Amino acid sequence: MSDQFEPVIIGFTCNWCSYRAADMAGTARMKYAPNVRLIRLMCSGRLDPTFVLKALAGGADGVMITGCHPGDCHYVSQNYKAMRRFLLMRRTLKQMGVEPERLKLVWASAAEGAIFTDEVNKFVEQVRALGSLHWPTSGEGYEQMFAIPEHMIAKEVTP
Amino acid sequence: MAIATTQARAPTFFDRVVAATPGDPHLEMCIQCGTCGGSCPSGPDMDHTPRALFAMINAGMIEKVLSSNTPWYCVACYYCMVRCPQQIHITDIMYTLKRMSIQEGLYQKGSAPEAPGFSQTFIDYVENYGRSFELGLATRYHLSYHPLDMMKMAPMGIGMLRKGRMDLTPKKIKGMDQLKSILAKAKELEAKL
Amino acid sequence: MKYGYYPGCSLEKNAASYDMSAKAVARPLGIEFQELQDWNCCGASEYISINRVAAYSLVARNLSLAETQLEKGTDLVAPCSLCFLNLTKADQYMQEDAPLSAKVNTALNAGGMHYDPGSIHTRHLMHIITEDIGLDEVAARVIRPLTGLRVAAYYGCLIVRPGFQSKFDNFEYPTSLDRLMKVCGAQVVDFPLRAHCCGGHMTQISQPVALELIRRLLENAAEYKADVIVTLCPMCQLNLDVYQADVNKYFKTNYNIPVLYFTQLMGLAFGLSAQELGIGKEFIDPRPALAKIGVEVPPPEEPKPKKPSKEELPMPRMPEES
Amino acid sequence: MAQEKIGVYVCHCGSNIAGTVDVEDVAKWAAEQLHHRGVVVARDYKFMCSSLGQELIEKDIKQLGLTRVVVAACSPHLHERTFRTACKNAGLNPYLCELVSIREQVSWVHTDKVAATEKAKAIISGGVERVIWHEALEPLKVPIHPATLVVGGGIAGIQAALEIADAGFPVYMVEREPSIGGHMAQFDKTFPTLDCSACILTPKMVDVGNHPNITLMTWSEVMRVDGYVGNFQVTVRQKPRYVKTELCTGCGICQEKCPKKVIDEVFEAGLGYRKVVYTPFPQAVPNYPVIDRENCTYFIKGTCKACQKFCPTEAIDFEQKEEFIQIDVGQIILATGYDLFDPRKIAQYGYGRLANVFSSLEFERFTNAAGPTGGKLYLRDGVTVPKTVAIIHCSGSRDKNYNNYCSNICCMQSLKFAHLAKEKTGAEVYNFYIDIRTPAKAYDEFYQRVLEEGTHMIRGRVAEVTDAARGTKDEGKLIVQVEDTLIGKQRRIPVDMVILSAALVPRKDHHETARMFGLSCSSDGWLIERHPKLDPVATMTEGIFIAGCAQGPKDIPASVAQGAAAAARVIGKIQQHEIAMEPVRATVDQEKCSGCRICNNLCPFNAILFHEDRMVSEVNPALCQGCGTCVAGCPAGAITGTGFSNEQVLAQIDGLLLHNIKHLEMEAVPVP
Repeated sequence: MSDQFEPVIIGFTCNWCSYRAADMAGTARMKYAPNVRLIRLMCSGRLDPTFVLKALAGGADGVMITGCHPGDCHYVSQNYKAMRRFLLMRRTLKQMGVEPERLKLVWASAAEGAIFTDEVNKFVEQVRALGSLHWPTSGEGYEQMFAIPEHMIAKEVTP
Repeated sequence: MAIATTQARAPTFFDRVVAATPGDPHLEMCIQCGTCGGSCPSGPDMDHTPRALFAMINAGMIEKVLSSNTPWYCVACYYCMVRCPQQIHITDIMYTLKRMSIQEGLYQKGSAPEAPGFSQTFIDYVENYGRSFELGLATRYHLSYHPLDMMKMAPMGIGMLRKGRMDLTPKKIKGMDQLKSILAKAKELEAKL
Repeated sequence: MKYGYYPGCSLEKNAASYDMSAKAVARPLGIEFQELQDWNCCGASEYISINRVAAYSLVARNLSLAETQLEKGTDLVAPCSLCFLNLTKADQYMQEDAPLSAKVNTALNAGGMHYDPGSIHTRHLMHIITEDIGLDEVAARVIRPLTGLRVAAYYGCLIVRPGFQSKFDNFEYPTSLDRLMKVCGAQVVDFPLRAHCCGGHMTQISQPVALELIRRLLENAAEYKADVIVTLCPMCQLNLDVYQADVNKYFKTNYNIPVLYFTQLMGLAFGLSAQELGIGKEFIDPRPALAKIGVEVPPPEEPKPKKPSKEELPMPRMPEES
Repeated sequence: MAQEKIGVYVCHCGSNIAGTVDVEDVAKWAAEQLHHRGVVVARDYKFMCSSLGQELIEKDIKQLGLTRVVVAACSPHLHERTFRTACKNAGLNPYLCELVSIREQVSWVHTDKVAATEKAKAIISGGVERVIWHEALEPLKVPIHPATLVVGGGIAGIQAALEIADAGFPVYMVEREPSIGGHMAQFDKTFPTLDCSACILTPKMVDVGNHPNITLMTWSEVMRVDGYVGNFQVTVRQKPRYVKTELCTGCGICQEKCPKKVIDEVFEAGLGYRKVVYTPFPQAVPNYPVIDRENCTYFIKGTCKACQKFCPTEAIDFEQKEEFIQIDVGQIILATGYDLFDPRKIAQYGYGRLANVFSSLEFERFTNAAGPTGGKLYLRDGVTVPKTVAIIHCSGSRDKNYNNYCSNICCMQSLKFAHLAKEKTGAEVYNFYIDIRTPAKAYDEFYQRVLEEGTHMIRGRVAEVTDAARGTKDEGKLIVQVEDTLIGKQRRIPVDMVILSAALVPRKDHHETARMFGLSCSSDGWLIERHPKLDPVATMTEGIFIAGCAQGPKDIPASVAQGAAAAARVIGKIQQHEIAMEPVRATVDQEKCSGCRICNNLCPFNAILFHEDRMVSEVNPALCQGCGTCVAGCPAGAITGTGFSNEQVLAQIDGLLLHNIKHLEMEAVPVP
């Protein structure tokens, strides 16, 4: 193995489409980078922004959210909610000083193993290029992620 | 080519053809259906149809392939390329085979030994003037390769001159030095096929 | 509308009438051409047969010129189908094939140039007339409709296939030129071999093969009783017009079908004179056909002997001749 | 609560996993490194799904008192049920088992053995963390409505409907056209036996029409589907027929008297005409006509009413309006069929431009004794009998420019055409093929028979069909230009008639169909089955099955088999009266709920009720489908999703990032 940086990426998949796309990629023996570790949710709408922050704060260098194509949601329209949250999350990350390119949203139907594979590979390269994530509040305790920064805590004002 | 893991081996003739063709020619996808050979306007005059040639490339028949007149008889009409059900870049592969045939000197053994002469004569003018020059091209090519046809060609040439459709002298571009250095560098970069 | 203009070698001399007529119809349609300064040959179908990187570099020099000379977003227009093919193909493969693109740019760099693949969109003259200007605009300028003239619209290969950069019309049965000619008032015959090959450079490599390809087209056009074949490529015009006598001789036939550029017929429909459109340089005399629409073509001028000028360059001396 | 006792089981799957992942190392690692997290045993085994593998787990549960099980093997979509059953057999709640996919997600998609082994460890660690937070659950039982909806009245739908109805359960059949019968009703002969299509199909159609358990709704379309397995509410649009079916006797006088003829684009494939008031064909079921409003003179000009004047039973009703009918069903079978590829797209074959180029469906109508020519084969002029016929296989199939798949039926169909053309006209027949595919019972024998009849088989995909003659022998003919690949030469074969064996393509509205029923389509547009080999008629959506060409191109025997298979699945479910569902549901902690009502609008199933009196929201478990959007959206964290709780996912993230060995090593184990 070379010395190049190997990012760790957490991928959230929808049980009905992208998780099956990943299954299909496997069945068809398509190859992708081993940097992605997947979590199965019932729907991309289940994606709680906390999950993303938790993953990034906990040492992941990138997070990939995958869901059904717009209009194809197994639960009617929940993937649109995932998309809204994704856009908000990107903005939030930027404000936190994290490159928004570390978060990616991919639509992949159950038939699109090739697209899944392709997108994973592209994202791994993208995050590899960004380098290791130094979580702003990290240090020893990643649990601090929701702690209020020092300067924001109201100080007692002496009259 | 599709992502597949293959064991390391010396590049075959097939590999070389693919590597020397710009973009991804998809040659490995050929199903030998014959759409190309059926579509080709000069197909009846070719030694082998393009389809047969692809099978021969796969079989590693370098000499037979590179001495075939097939690539030289390609008129670059692109019918085969747009009709190919496997989207193989057939016309581009024909150009690759021409280049390889010149490099290996095999065109002389085949049934179209003088064909590269036309291309070579044409590009000589381009390399010296930056533009093509029809009078020079016609006279020099025919003098070198079809001297007996010169008499037959003469009336056409005179007609072209009379109609004002042919220059007596070539035109030269201003940036000739620049073009020459570009082409010199390019030739240096063109690896052996 | 403003476009970059890449005439190509043919339009300089052998197809000068195409160049003249293109510019003549461009004016009333509000098309403005900015000719590329110091463009070079596109290499036709020959350079690529000899050297790949050099062939792409040759074309890329023109694209690089366009990139520096044209205002950003201006399309480049090539009236010659082969130039059009080469310019679009070079751009496409440079986009697809990164190693090739790198080599071409290294070569360009030797001449102090650079080209970013994807930055120049090249289009055929026919494209801009039908797509950007539109048939309605053309129709509005027709003052002498080509009524009664039976036209075989001949597209040849390279404007329709393989559609590098963008697909223009149906690969197999294009109809845009038919529609354009109809708008000009011509009676367009349903020419089945409209997109078949004119023989290209085969006239130089194997005449029997080329003459057969030309014969098929002439036979088919004659069968449909076409008065004139209309083309949009200098090579097609050359092969069908100049080699028609050879076809007749070789196959003992007597075809006599004039071959004109679509811009020439458009120009006539716009009321322009035959001279302005360069009519009269054809081998097959178009006068009988044009008489049907009341156009008179003055007899061809005998070329005056040319005085050698000071700028004139000597005849080329090639290595094997010295 | 004491620390959980977790067993980790790593499957070799033969060499499928063990070939890429060092499974022994993974098991050893789990036993050592995850011991502090509760892993008391970690084993690897050749095939965990085998009965011996399952026994291994069952034994450990009993002997070691495991409280959680993690199986690292294939995708949970394949064997989750297997291992849950094993747990249940050993007395452990099946939902305390977690599957980790180290085959589809690791060994099959990665090549680097070291990296693959590391990833396998990480995702097992994720599974271990997650399983700690699993809860013992009971499957939800949902009652099944005994009625079934069959969409599409072609042969696959007919077969399915009859099987279910014969088993004694009610069926609604919805068909878009005025009659059932589908494409099969258009054919004359069926390969390879050449038995008459109408003879074998019409009895089945009549059975559907007469069956006491089948409610036939033709000239109707499904507009909306609500609900879920066991309880679907379906809205069907009944288009106005302008004929009172309760009065109509099907005498046909209206059709006789109607003064207007139009080209029949559907049943006659554009080759024949029909009246404006029509039944598509004489054996139509039901045999009531419909009035084609678009073309009816009365609807256009306000006068005519010839049909009404002559109708003996006063059944014509120009005032009829469309109706929307609600039906309740427990399960649905989609048998929506295919469309024929439009061969005009292959411009070089000249269909639509050259008169004597025909599509396969046109040819079927030609040969049909009830067709526009009474079963006689003519050129487009309607009088000349062709002397030479070319049949082009793979027209639009196996071609990346059109459809990148084999349409399955064209080889046999083309051979059938060759036989029929020869039989009807004695013409010379040329079949142009790339490969001949005859892999079913008695198919190759049929090929042999066609060869014996003297059909010319030319191996080569046709380059073009043209009327541009070269020389006198071509005059007035269509020339088929092809490379005869077996001799390596270009040939030009003059013929009178060309038949294009056009590809089968998904229905134009396949995408809307898929959306309405919550299914997905392959990239080609065919509906996707649950498993291509082992579950070919079920779909990802519980309670919805597919049959026939909706799932992919297939011939009549295969369509019938699928129709019957789907029916068997449906009947099996009905007979159980209820169905067990995954207990993945959301619940609101009423203590924490602030009554903000954000979740109310997030739910697409209206499953969240708001109690105005108490100002809290509550999830109706019967309506909740378990997507979890409300869980993610609740600002108070008051909603929990069973099976996919915040704790489970957050713990899994920790596990995947190997915090349990990096950071938690020394710490005490948090216990739920």
